[in-house]
Amino acid sequence: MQFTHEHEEFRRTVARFVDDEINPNVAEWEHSEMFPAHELFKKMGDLGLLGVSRSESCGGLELGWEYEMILAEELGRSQAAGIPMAIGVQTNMATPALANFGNDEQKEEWLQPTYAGDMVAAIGVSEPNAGSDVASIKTTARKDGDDYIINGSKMWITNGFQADWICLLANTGEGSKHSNKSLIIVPLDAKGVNRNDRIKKIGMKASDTAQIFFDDVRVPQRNLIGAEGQGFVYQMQQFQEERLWLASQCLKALEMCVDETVNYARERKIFGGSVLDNQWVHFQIAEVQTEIEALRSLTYRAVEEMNEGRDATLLASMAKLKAGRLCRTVPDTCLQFWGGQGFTWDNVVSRMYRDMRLMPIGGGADEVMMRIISKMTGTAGSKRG
Amino acid sequence: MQFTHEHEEFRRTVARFVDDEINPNVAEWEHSEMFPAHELFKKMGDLGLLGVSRSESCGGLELGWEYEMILAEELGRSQAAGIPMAIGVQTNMATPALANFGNDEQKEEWLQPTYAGDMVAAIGVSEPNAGSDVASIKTTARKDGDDYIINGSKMWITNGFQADWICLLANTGEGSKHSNKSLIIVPLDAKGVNRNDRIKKIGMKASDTAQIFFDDVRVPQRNLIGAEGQGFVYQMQQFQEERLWLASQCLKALEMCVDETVNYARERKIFGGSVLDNQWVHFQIAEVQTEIEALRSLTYRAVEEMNEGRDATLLASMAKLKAGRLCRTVPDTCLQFWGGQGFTWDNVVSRMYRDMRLMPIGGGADEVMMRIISKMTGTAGSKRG
Amino acid sequence: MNFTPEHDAIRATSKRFVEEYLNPQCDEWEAAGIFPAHDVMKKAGDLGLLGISRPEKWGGGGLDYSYEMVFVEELGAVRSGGVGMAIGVQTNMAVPALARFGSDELREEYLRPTLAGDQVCAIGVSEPNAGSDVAAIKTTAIKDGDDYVINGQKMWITNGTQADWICLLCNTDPDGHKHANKSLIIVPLDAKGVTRETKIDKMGMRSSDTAIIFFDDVRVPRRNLIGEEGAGFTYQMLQFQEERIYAGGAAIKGLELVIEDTIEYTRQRKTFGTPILDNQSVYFRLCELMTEVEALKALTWSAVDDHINGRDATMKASMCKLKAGRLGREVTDSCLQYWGGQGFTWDNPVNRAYRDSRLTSIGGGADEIMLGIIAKLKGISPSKALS
Amino acid sequence: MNFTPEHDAIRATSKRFVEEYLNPQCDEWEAAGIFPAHDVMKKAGDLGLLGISRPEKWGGGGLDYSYEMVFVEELGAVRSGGVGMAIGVQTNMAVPALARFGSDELREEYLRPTLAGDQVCAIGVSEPNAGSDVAAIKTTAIKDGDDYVINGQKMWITNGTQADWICLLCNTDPDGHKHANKSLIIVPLDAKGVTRETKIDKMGMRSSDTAIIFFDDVRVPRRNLIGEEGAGFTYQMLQFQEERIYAGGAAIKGLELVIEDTIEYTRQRKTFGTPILDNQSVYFRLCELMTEVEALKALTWSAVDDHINGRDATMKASMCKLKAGRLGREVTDSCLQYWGGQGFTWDNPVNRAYRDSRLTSIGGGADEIMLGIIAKLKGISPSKALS
Repeated sequence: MQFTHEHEEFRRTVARFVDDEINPNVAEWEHSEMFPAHELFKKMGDLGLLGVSRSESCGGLELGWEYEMILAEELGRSQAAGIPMAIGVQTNMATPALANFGNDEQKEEWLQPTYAGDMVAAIGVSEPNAGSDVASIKTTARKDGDDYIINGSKMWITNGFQADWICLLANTGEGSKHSNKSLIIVPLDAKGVNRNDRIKKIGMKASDTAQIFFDDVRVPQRNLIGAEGQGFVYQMQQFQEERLWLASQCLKALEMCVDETVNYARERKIFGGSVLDNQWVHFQIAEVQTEIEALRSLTYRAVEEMNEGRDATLLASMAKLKAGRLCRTVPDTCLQFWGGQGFTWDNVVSRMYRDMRLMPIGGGADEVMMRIISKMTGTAGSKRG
Repeated sequence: MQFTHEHEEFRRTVARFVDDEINPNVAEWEHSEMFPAHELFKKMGDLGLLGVSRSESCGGLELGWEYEMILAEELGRSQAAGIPMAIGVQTNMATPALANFGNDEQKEEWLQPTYAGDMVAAIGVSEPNAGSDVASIKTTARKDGDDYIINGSKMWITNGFQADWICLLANTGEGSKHSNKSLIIVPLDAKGVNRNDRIKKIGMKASDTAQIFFDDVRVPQRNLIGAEGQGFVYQMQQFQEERLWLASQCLKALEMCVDETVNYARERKIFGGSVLDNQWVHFQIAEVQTEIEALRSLTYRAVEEMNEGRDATLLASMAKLKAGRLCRTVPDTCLQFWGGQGFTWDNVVSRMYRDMRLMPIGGGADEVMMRIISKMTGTAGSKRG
Repeated sequence: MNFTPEHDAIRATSKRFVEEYLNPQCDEWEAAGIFPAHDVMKKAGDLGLLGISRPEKWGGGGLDYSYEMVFVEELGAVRSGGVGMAIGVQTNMAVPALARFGSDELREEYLRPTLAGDQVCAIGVSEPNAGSDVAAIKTTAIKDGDDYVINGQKMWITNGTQADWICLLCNTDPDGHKHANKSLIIVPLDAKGVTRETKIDKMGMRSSDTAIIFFDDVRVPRRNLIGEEGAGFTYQMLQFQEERIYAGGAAIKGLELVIEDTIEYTRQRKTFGTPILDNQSVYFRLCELMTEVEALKALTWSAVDDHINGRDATMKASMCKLKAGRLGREVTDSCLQYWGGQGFTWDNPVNRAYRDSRLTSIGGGADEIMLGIIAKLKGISPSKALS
Repeated sequence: MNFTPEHDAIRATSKRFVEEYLNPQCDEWEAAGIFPAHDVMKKAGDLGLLGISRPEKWGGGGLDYSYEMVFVEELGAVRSGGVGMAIGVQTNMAVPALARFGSDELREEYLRPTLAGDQVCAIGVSEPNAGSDVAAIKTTAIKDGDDYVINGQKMWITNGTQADWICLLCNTDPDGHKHANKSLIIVPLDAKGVTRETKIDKMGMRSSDTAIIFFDDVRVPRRNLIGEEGAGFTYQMLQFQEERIYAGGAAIKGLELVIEDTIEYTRQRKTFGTPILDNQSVYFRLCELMTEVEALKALTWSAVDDHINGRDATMKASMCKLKAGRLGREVTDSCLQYWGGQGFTWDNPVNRAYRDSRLTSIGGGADEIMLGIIAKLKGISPSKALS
C-alpha cells in the first residue's frame, strides 16, 4: 500500500477528530452507556468523513476504499471501541448495499442525509435465533397493496435506539433460504416499531445496542433495495466491507493497548527495576507487535485486492479471523502486565479487553470465517462436519 | 504488491525450473546428503536467475527486490528445503555486501562468476561458540605484509564443501566488538583451509553443511570488502536480505505442506468418511492458511519498504520471526493428519517438518528477532533481561 | 485420592450450602456490588465449614487439609466469584498464620469467633506500590509503649469494608533487611485512625467487597503481634502456600461449570440446522479443555497429598496457582466464544466467570511471580535476575 | 501417592536397568536401527520387570498397577524412545488381554515365557488402511477344522521382526457387526505363511524394530483364541486402556530429561556475555513446561489410582494419552529451540526426543481419537458425527 500526501492528510484529520471530539467524552459516554450519535455523526458529515468511498450521487467523495480503511484504522485511537463501531455501522455496514444497488430516489432520501450526518443508520440482520447463521432469520415482509408488512424482531442492533432507519434483512418469499430474502429500508419511527431495553453487555458500553420488534410495520414497496430475493446475496457482499472495516479498526485499537502497556510497564517498579525491564515482558510485547503488523499487512493486501476490483472475500475473511484471534490474545497479554490495575474498570486496556471481545463474535464469528475459508479453498470436505 | 506480466512470467520460469531440475532429483540428493551445486547453479545462471536485483556491474539484471522474493517464493516448491537454502546463500546471503560495498575488481573476480553460476559461494559468520550472538566470533584476520592471515573456524556453513569462496566475517582489530570486524573474501582452495566431516542434521539433508577450519590461511588484503572495521555493520545489513529471503522462501514451502495434506486427507478414509470431512481438520487447515497469508502479506510489505528505500529492518525481523513460528506449527499440524504415514521418512510433510525446523534457528533465531524488535520499538526496558 | 465418608459428608454439606443458600442470592449480590459478609460467614460457621483444618481447640474441625480442599472445591461452584473468594479469605488466606503462630490469647480473641463466623476477617498485604513484590510494602508499625502505631495504606482488600479485623503485614523495623523486618499484626478495623474506601471499580468479582484501607496513627496493643517480630515475611510466604493450593482447588468446579453450561447451551442452540455442539471443532475443543481441567484437578490433589503427608508443597502449590490462572483465561474465553452474542452479555454465567476468573492470574501473586518461585526452587533463576 | 518400600525397590531396580544396562547401548542401537530384543527382554525378565502387575501364577509380580507404573516411569528415562516403546509393548500392550482372558493352556505356553523374557511379543492391530479406526481392519481368521486360517496384513508392528508371537486382532466373522466380529488370536511368527518386512523408514524411534507383517493362509490352532470369539474388539479396547495410561507414564521422565538437559546446556552456553539460561524468557518458559509435565504426572497417577481402586479409568487414561501427546510436541520443540544449531543435529539427545516423541500423538490412537473417546464418554458427541 502506497500512501500519498493526501492519504496522510486525511489520516491526520481523522486522528484529530478522535482526539478532539471523541476521547474527551469517552468516560462520560461509557458511564451513561450512550453517546449522542446525531451530534457526533453530523460533525463527521461536515468534515466529509462519512461515505468517503461512495459516489457523489450517494453524497460521497469517490475516493478509494483505502480511505475507508484509514478512517477505520484511525478511529481505533478511540479509547472506547463502541464509538468506532457505531460509526462503522453508518459508513460500511448498513449502507454499502444501498449505495451499490439502491435507486436514485432512495439514495437521495436515505443515503445522502446519512453520509451528511443528518440521519443515523442501523443494520438489521441478527435475530434472537439467528446470529452467524444468517440464512435462518425469521423476520418476514409480506406484500400488501403497495406496502410490505413487516413482522419479527432483530437483535444486537448497534445504533438501535438512535437510528432513523434500518437496512433490514427479511424474508419476502418462500423458496430457498438463499433466494427468498430482501433488504428493505425501514424508518424506525414507523408505527409498530418497538425498541426495548438496552442489552447489558460486558463491553462496548457506550454503544447503543437495541433489540427491535416489528409488529405489522408498514413500509412502501419502493423501500426495497435492488431486486426482491437478492437480499441474502447483497448482505453477503455488504459483509465484505463490514469485515474489512472491522479488521482495519482493530489495528490501532490493539496498538493502543500495547503502547499504553509499554508506558505503564516502563513506569511501574518491581523488584528494583521497571516491569518493562523484564525480558519476559518485552519479548511478549515484541511478539504481539509482530502479530499486529501481520494483521495490518493482511488487511492492506485485502484492501488492495478490493480496490483493484478483484474478489477480496478470501483475504477479507482471513483478516477478520486473524483480527478476532488477536482481539482475544493481545488485550489479555497486555492486561496481565498491569497487575491489579488491569482488573479495574476504567483502565483503557481493561476496557479494550472487554470491548474487543466482541470482535471474534460480531460480523460473522471466527467459526463462520473458518467455514468460509474452508469452502473457498476447497478444503471443507464433502460433508458438513 | 502489484504484480505485472513480467513478474508472472518470471514466476513461471522459476516454477518450471524447480519442477524440471530440482524436484525430480530431490529423492536422490536427500539420500546422498549432497547435491551438485556447480551444475545446478550454472543452469540457474544461464537462465539469469541468480543476482536478479543486482546491478549490471555485478552481473545482475537490475530488477526490483520483489524478483528476489518471487524467486525465493517459487523455490519453496522444492520438495526438500535444503536446495532453496543453498541457492539463497548464493543469491541473498553471501553476496549482498560484496554487491553493495565491493570494488569493481572484486565484483569482476568473484561476483560476476557467482551470479553466472560458475562459482559457488558461502557465508561464514557462525562459529562453534557464536551463533545468534554474532559479535562474539573468535576468528581473526591479522595483517602481514599485503596479506591477511586467518585463523579460526566457522560452523554450519551451507554450501561448505562445494563453495569456491566464502564471505568471511573475522576480527581484524581489537576495539569494540561492533567495530573491529571485517568481511573478507576467502577462496576455499587456499592453503590452510580444512573442511571437516559433514554435520549430521535432522533435516536439510540434501544441503551441504560443513565446519571449516582456517589455519594460517593467507589472502591478499585487496580481498577486504569495503572498509576495515565495518564488517559487523555490513553483516547486519546483509542479514536484512537473508531474513526477507527466508521469510519469502517459507511461503510456498508451508503451502505445499498444506496442499499435500489436503490431498491426502481427502483420499484417506476413516470412520466411513474422508479425513478431510472432519471439521476439526478443515478448520485447523483454514486457520493455518490464514496464518500463511498473514506472513505473505507481511513479507510483501517489507519488500515494498525495501524497494522504496525505507529501512525495512523492523518489518523484515517481524517477517522472519513470524516465519520461524509458522515453520514450527504448520508442518506439525499438517503431519498430524497423516497418521502413521506422517512419521515415515520419505514423506514430503515429514521432510518439511524436519527441514523447516531450522528456520526459527538459522539466520538469527526467533529470540534474536524478538531482541531486535524490542529494541527498535523502544520496549526493551533499560536493562538487559 | 480415596475419599472417606467424612469427606463425603463435608462435600454434601458444602454443596448444599452453595446450591441452596449462596447461589440463589448471587445475582442480587452481583448487582449490588456487595454481599452480606456477616450473614454468609455466620451461616458457614454454623455448618462447621470455616475451619475444617484448624485446631479443634479454637473451634476448628481438626481435620487434615484434604477435608478443607473438599470444601474449597465445592466453593468453586458459587455462581459469583467474589463470594467464593471472600470465604476463601476467611478460611485460607487471613487465618493460617494466626492459627499456627498466634498466642493462645490472640487465638481466643480472634480465631475462635472467626471460625465460628461471628467475625469477618481480611488479609492486608498489597499496597498501591507493592502488589506481587510483597517485600516492597511501605506500611509501618512502630512500637510506642505497649502499642504499635501503624501508618500506611493497603490496597485490594477483599472483605475490606465489612471485616472486623485484618491480618496486616507491616514493617516493624523500617531499616532492617526487607525479608526480616516485617511482622503480621492483627488490627481491629474499628480502631481509631482506620479509614476505608471502596472506590475500586472492578470488571469482575463484582460482588466482592474490595477496599482501600488507610491507617493513620492507628494504635493496637503489642500483644496483637502474631508469633515473632520480624518473622512476618516468612509467615506470609507460608500463608501464601495455603492460598495458592486454595486457588487451584477453588478454580476447578467453576471451570467445570463453565464447560457444562456451555455444553448445555450449545446443545440447545442451533446454527445451520444443527446444534452448535454437533460441530466437531466445538466438542473436540471442549474435550481438550476438560482434559486440562482434569490435569489441574490431579495436580491440586497431588499438592494436597504432599501437604498432608508432610512433604514440601511449595513448588506444586505455585504450579497449581499458575495452571489455575492460565486455565481461568483459556477455558472461559474458549467457552464464551460458543455462546455468540449471548456470551457478550453481562448477566450470562459464562461471561461472569470470564470476568471473575481473570483475577486468578493476577491476585495472590501473579503468574509471573509463580514462574519466578518455580525457577528459584528449581535452581534455574540467575542470581542477578529481576525476579 | 504414598510409595511403599516395595515401590522404591522396583524404582531402584528399574533405574539401574535403564541407566546401567540400556542407556550405554542406546547410541549404538539408534545407529543400527535395531536393538537385540531377546537380550533386552531376558535381562528385564531376570530382574522381574516384565510382569509386575501380572498374576504370580504365570510368573508375574502379582502387584497392583501402581508398581507397574513405577517401572514405566523409569522406562521413560531410556535414551532411545524405540527401546522403551518395545518394552512397553512386551509389558503393557500385547499381554493384558492374554493375562486376563487367555486360557490356562495359552497362558502357560505364551504368557509365562514372555514375562520371563524368553519370548518377545508384538501386538497386531493397525493395518495399511486402518490405523486409528480399529474397527475397519480387514485381516481375517476363518475356521477350518481345528485351525484358523489367517489372511491379511498388519502395519507398524513394534518388535515386528524379532517377536516370537503376535497378539493379532482379526475378523473371525467377516459379515458380522464390526464391533462384534473380531477376535484376538495368538499367532506364532515362525508359522508358515508369515512374511515380515522392515521397509518403514521412520524419522524417530529409529532403534525400534517396526515391521509390516503379511499373513498368507497362516494356520494356527483354534485354541490360540484369547477368551471368546467375537469379543476381540472389546478386549482390545480394554487393552488399549493400559496402553494409554502407559503412554502417560512413559512420557514423564523423558520430558523431564529433555528439560534437565536443556537447563544444563543453556547454563553452560553463553550468548551476549551471559548464559542462555539467564534469559528470563528462557527460564520462565522452562518453568511453564515443568508445570505442564507435573500436571501430566499428577493426571497419570490419578488415573492409576482410579485403576487400582476399581474405578473406571477409561476417560482419564484417554486424557493422559492426549496430554502426553500434546506435551511431547510442545516440550521437545520448545527445548530444542534453546539449543540453537546443536538442536538441529541428529545425535543430540533433545533432538532424538523431538523425533521420537512425535509418535505419541499418532500411535496407539491419535490425539483426535482420544478427543473422540472423551466426547463419547462425556455424552457430547453427536450421534451422526464422524468420530
